[in-house]
Amino acid sequence: MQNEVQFAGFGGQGIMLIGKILAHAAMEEGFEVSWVPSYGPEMRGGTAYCTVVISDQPIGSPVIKNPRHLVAMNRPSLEKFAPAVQKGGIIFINGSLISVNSGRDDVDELVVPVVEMAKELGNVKTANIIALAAFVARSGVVGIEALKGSIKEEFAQKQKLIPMNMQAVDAGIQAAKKD
Amino acid sequence: MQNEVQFAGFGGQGIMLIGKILAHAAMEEGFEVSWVPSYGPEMRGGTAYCTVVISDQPIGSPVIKNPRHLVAMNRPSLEKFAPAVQKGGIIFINGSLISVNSGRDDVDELVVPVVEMAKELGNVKTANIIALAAFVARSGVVGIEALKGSIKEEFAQKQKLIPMNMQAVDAGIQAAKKD
Amino acid sequence: MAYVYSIDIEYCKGCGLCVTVCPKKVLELESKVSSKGYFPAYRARPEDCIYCATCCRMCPDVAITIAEEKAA
Amino acid sequence: MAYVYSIDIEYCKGCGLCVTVCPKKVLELESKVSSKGYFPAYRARPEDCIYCATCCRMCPDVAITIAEEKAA
Amino acid sequence: MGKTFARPESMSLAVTHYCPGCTHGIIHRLVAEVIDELGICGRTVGIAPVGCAVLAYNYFTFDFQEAAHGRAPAMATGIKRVRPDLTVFTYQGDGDLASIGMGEIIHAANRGEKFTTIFVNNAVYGMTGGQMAPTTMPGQRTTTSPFGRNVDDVGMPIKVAELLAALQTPAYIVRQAVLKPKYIVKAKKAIKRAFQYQLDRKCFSLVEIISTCPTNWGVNPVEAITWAEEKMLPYYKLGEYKTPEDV
Amino acid sequence: MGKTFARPESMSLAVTHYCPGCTHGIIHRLVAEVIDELGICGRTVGIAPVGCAVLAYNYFTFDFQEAAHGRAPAMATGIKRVRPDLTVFTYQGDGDLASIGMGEIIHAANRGEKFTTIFVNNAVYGMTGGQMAPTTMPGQRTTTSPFGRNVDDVGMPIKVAELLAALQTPAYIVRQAVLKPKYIVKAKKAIKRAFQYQLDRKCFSLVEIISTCPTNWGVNPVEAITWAEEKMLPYYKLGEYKTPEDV
Amino acid sequence: MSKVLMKGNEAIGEAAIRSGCLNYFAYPITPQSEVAEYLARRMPEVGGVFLQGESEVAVSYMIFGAAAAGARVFTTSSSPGISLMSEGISYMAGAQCPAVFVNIMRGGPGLGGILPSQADYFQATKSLGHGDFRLLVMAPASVQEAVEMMMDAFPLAEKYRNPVMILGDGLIGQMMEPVEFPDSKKTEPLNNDAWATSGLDTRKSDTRNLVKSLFLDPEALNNNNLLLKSKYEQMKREEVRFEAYNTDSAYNVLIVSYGTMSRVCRTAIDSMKADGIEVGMIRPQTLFPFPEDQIRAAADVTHCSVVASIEMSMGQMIEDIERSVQGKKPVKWFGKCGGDVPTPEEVVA
Amino acid sequence: MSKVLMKGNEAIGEAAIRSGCLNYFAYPITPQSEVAEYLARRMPEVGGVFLQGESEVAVSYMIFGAAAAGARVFTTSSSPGISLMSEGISYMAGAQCPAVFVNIMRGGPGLGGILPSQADYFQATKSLGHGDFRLLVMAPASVQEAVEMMMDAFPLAEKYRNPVMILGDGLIGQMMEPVEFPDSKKTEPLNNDAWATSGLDTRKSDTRNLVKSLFLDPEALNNNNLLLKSKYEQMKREEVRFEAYNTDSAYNVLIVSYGTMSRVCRTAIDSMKADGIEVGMIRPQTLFPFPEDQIRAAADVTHCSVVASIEMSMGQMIEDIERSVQGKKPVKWFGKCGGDVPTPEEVVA
Ligand SMILES: Cc1ncc(C[n+]2csc(CCOP(=O)(O)OP(=O)(O)O)c2C)c(N)n1
Ligand SMILES: Cc1ncc(C[n+]2csc(CCOP(=O)(O)OP(=O)(O)O)c2C)c(N)n1
Ligand code: SF4
Ligand code: SF4
Ligand code: SF4
Ligand code: SF4
Ligand code: SF4
Ligand code: SF4
Ligand SMILES: [Mg+2]
Ligand SMILES: [Mg+2]
Repeated sequence: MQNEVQFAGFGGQGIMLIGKILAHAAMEEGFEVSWVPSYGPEMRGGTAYCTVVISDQPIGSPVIKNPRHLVAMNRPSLEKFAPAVQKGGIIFINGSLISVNSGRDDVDELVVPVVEMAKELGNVKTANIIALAAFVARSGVVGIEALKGSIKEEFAQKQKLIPMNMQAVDAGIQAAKKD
Repeated sequence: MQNEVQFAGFGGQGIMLIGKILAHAAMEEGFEVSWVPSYGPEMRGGTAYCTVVISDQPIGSPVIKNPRHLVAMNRPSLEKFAPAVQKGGIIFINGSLISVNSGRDDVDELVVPVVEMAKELGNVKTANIIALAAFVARSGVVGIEALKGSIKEEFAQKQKLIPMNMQAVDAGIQAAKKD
Repeated sequence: MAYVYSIDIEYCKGCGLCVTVCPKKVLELESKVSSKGYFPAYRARPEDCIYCATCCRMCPDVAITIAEEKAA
Repeated sequence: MAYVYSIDIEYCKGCGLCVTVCPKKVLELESKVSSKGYFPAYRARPEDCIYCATCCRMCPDVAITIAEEKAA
Repeated sequence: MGKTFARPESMSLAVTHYCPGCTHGIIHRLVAEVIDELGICGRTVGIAPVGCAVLAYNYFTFDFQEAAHGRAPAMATGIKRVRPDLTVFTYQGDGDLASIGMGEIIHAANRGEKFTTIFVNNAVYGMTGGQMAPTTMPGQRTTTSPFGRNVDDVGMPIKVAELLAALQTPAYIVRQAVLKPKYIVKAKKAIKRAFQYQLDRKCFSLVEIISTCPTNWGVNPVEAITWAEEKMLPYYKLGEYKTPEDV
Repeated sequence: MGKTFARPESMSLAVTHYCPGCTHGIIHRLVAEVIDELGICGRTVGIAPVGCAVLAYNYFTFDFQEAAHGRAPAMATGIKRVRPDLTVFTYQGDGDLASIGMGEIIHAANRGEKFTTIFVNNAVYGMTGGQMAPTTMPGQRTTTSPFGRNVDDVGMPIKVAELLAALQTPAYIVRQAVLKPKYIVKAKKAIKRAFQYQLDRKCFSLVEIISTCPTNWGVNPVEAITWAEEKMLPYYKLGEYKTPEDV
Repeated sequence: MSKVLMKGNEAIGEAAIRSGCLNYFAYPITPQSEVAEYLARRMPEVGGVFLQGESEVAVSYMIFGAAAAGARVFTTSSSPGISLMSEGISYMAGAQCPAVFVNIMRGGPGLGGILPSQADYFQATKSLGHGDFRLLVMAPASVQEAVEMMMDAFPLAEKYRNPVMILGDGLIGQMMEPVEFPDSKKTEPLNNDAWATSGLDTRKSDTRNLVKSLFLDPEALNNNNLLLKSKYEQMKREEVRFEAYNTDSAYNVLIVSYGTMSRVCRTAIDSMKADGIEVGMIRPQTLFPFPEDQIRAAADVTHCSVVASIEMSMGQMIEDIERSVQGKKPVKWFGKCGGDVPTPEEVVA
Repeated sequence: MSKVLMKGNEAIGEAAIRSGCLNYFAYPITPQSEVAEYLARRMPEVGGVFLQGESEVAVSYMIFGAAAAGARVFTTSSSPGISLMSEGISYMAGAQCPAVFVNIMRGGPGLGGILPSQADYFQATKSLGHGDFRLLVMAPASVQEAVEMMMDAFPLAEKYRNPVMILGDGLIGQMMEPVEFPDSKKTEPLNNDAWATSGLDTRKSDTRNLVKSLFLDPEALNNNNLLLKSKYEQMKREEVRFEAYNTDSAYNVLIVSYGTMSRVCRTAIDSMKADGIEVGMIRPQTLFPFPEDQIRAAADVTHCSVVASIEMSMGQMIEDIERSVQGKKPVKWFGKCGGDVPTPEEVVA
């Protein structure tokens, strides 16, 4: 079994970080993982993409043309990647910035207004964690406990931020249920 | 028919120049020629060698292990190259600086005290031309007229030196006859 | 003489440098993000503007222009 | 104190620099070429030598040495 | 008394790839204005560096070459020697000019090559993600000086204008800034003078420009201006370091 | 009062390959004397350049590396960073240091690398047959400036000591000569001081030495000395340009 | 040891430290600058040396100087930066100095692009500089393999007194994967008293050491070259590494591919197998020495009708494959060279 | 025109002028410094440009700048200097700029020696720098041929908008032989209005020109590489040059050799013929493109039992011969690599 998740948005939205957290959680669950960033001059242009591959077998190609799932944090990303998602996959849409949907009827679309939710939690910066949690809750690519563990490890140097992020995880899980 | 002449001595003796003059004369006579210098750090060490190949055919290897003739202007050069000279070749020895002979009995040895002769002519610097002329006269690898023409061309920018060098040629020819 | 002042939203990246240099405190940044992800500048108090072009000179993206109003 | 002055023919290249710096004009170059092709320096007037080592200091080839004479 | 203001003609209509508030854009505009004012767009060749300005050619309308990292002065030399009638300028960052390209700029300046260098000193390697530059300030944190530049270990920041002014060949060497409109006006004057010396076939000319890199300094554009004014200007003093008339 | 004089121990017994009257030999001897006097032969690593001194290692008795043309300062940096306990010096000609190796010497000096450079300025490329160097005098004929160095075309000779002294990092930078015994004495003092700064782990040190190349100047050794004194010394002024205490 | 999730570039830096190399000199260049950024923090922690050089040319000589003084040392760069090191690498090979050079390749020629590429194959395997010499070149296909090759690289460099190159594409540096640093691969530098310029006082031998590549005497230079040649022949005998995939099937096509590209091929092979098409693969792990015999043997079986060189370049490794196959089977090339890694779908096609 | 006796290096300089190239930038290095010394006098006479750059790195970019501005331009150097130009040459190939680079090879690796060598074969033919590109490489065997190849090099560089290399050994530069400068080879530079940065005012087109090798978009970079590849394929079709010697005999051995080495082989072949032994030779005049088909054909005849690569290197061209011969005949190497040119006697042995 292999899962591929494409994360996409613009710089500053914490795209690379949530990809890494997911990869880390999957690794802790014993899976093989690869986290592949896009890098380069886009940095300056403002886009940020990464792909996470999770598998119970050694991973062949880390370069994925048709990912199973997509987490789209802004509109250009949704437009760019939605058509490539595999049938039956999940497309997560950041409802706060994206007013359209994927136009696909063969996927599971999950729209969450993460920016507003993050603001409610008191820190706009947790929007990415809400998105990740919602996606994980819906897809089950990793368990919630592994996800939380991975987030805690990521913020190990900034203990203060952990409770807030745990709240964000819970908010994400709730949102995934609601939609 | 191919003739190869090895010229050897130390820096400042005008070795490269007489090799070039010979090559030029041969070219003017319609031969194929190659003039191959040794170059490199020996320069600083003080040795100077060059090889002239003269042929009526396109010249194959310009690198000669066993030259037909040798013009040795100092003792180390004689010792280094004499054993390699082809049987029946000419070994010219600068008698002013070399008190021994080649130790070969299968070659034509020609010893000329060119430095003293040049002093007599009033210019020590013509010793090399005397040596060349003597060698040419003895070997006949090129004609004397061609040799003279080539020397004149070499000194075209320094006309004043030409008469002196013509005298040197004559002196060389005489010496070749004498020895 | 009348002037036409404009900030081109295609160029403005919301850096805020124009805001800080305007001698008349005319400029502010939008509070809503543009589709490019920026909060562009705008003249919050155009009536105070003296068309000194200080903001233009400072703008790294040549987003601000001031033209003479053409007689209609 | 007595000194032993020597110019090593193996090292001397006949550059003449020692000749020019000797305050007592002690040194000259040989008129005969060595087997290496040089005209080495020698003390033409050793009696004038004050063993100041100026020549040694100038010699680029460390050809000149001055030692104290050993009691026999 | 109002003023009009429009995009210079030598500047293209492209939106730059520079980060918000990055002063590269201001410097580009000044160069374009000067080229317009001198009317030399049709005989100018620009040389883009390797650095954030690697795509500079997209923002101008005249001929351009793209150099390798640090080698723009050698390229400019090549052009000027075979085409002295062209106006040539290099546009270089501090990593480009003062680190890998130190040999090339010194020798071009010393030969008195008749081109102009616009030298953008933002105290960091912008393009590659904020590594330490030869111009990074003492104590400044960068990705390769994570504990701050330690001058005991890697020396003091290089003052390029002063260094080049120490050469004997006549040249026009000046340092300006683009941190505020008052500096920008002076910077433009310096750029114009630099090009004028070239047009007069007089000498090599270089304008060092104190600049910002909000992204890699980890501050917002407005804070970046303040930091540059407070930290950089006292060390990198503005002014003319050499004019060809000096000698 | 007489003096004794003997070959220094750090110097090998080999006959050098240098031309008669070439001052490289004098400088070699001074370095060896200083190393003997400081008693550091066993922990010294020399770096030979590419130039006439390429075989310098044959004339010393301690460890040596051979650099590529111009890169000795980078090699020295490599050694000193991994083995700060070693004493390291580079021995470089003017083509090597001031032309191809300009970037390396400036950056090593600016980082304050704790090694010593012996810089032999003979105003020409000796090894390769007398081409123009950055230090060639105005009007001086060389094989690549056959009509004399034209400063309008290729600029003024580079004054390396002055240029390096313009950097901000503390250093010991001095210029001496070996044209006569009186200069030689001072040159040796400078070399010793340079090594001492290194032993004290204080700073980078460089001794520029005005030297001769009779062969490529086309004069005899004695004339070469006169030419250097008359033509070079007025331009390349002897003296200390910087000491670490200055700053 | 448990696994950690690390970016290839950082894992490469850590692997060097774990294998006992505490000296690093480098110049930033995408896509490998993270090695320097990682080591700028890490080296002070372990008492090692970190220095950002002023250029790649200078860095190559810092490496040379440090290696010649007897230190374990390495650098990392990417394509244009490696070109600038070519003179220095040639000097090191000529002077027989060990060190490790990592090239995280990007698109070329020229400034090219910064995305993954394998277009420096020729440079790495044939001629990183002038003169007759070779590098031992290893090509990792995963972050874990990059770590292991790094840790092996130092003792290999010392065994042969020759530079070793790790040749990865941009993805190897940029990708994060779980890694382990095997303690068993930690090694001690070989005793180098016999040749390193470590200062007479600090070693047992009392003859001075000289590190150089100049041999003015033609005989001596020829001998040095023969000595180098004999080392490369020894590498060919002792250091060939490769991995075979699906070669126990009755494959009709034999793929030769390395690095990230070979992983794409593996996925393609799996998917073709699912469709009933058998394709075998030899993945060279050392590019020099090249697994010539193994490829020839694998091509020479009757069920194999064609050999395919699949590279992120315009066809470089194909020349070594052609040499290896000796005309026994046709050799075809498939590749891309702009920074996009060809997808398994494209490989299949 | 009558013949003049000239040193190879001087003849190379003069040939450039005679073929219409009046721009030269270089840095001195043995054994080719005489080119610069000659042109330092000659260029002012013909109103050309002579500049001694501060280093080979800088020179390569002076060449790049001048070529990109539309000028005919060339440089000369020797092995280590060529290594330093490798980044620049890669940039020029990527940006499609024509120019001529002459490498008068000396012994390597490293500082090596200054005597003749052919050890930069790989570098010249496979990878003078990073990325996928090739130089058109011509290898003269006499001073006259050096002159002719120089004169052909400029139009070829312009035809392909690609750097061309003349690869000679130290002897080609140092030797004096009679030469003629054929007027027929004088050419005019191709019109380059379409791409050269010559200033908008001075050309007909009114779109600005941009010379660059950066293609951030992977598709664009791939396309640039495909374009380059197509040029190299065209060279393979149109530019192969070689000379066959004694191949009408029933040779048992086929020698492949180039440059000065091939002349030594010719003498050896003659002397063996005198002894009744027939040996044939193919002398590649272009090393890239390599006369693959011709060598294969010559090896494939029944009377030929072995192919010998005779090089002044430790075995580089042999790899191209092996590829060409495709296993049809065994390929052996003979060479020397210290600066001594092997003598005919050694070749025979
Ligand atoms: C030979 C080479 N080395 C390194 C690089 C990577 N590189 C690209 S830009 C850059 C630094 C640019 O910094 P700077 O010149 O200060 O320009 P800025 O981005 O700050 O404007 C580096 C190191 C390269 N492209 N080529
Ligand atoms: C990369 C490279 N370029 C050029 C050369 C050729 N070369 C050898 S020595 C030298 C110049 C030496 O001049 P300088 O440094 O002044 O030393 P000198 O011989 O005068 O003492 C040159 C250009 C080389 N060996 N390597
Ligand atoms: S023109 Fe002057 S007053 Fe008006 S907004 Fe700009 S800076 Fe302010
Ligand atoms: S300075 Fe320009 S880009 Fe910045 S906010 Fe103002 S208008 Fe926008
Ligand atoms: S200075 Fe030395 S080498 Fe020169 S002549 Fe005197 S002793 Fe001989
Ligand atoms: S020791 Fe003094 S006096 Fe004696 S020869 Fe030497 S310089 Fe002259
Ligand atoms: S990284 Fe820095 S220099 Fe580069 S565009 Fe952004 S702000 Fe400007
Ligand atoms: S060429 Fe000049 S520098 Fe070299 S050894 Fe001779 S005199 Fe000395
Ligand atoms: Mg910068
Ligand atoms: Mg010199």
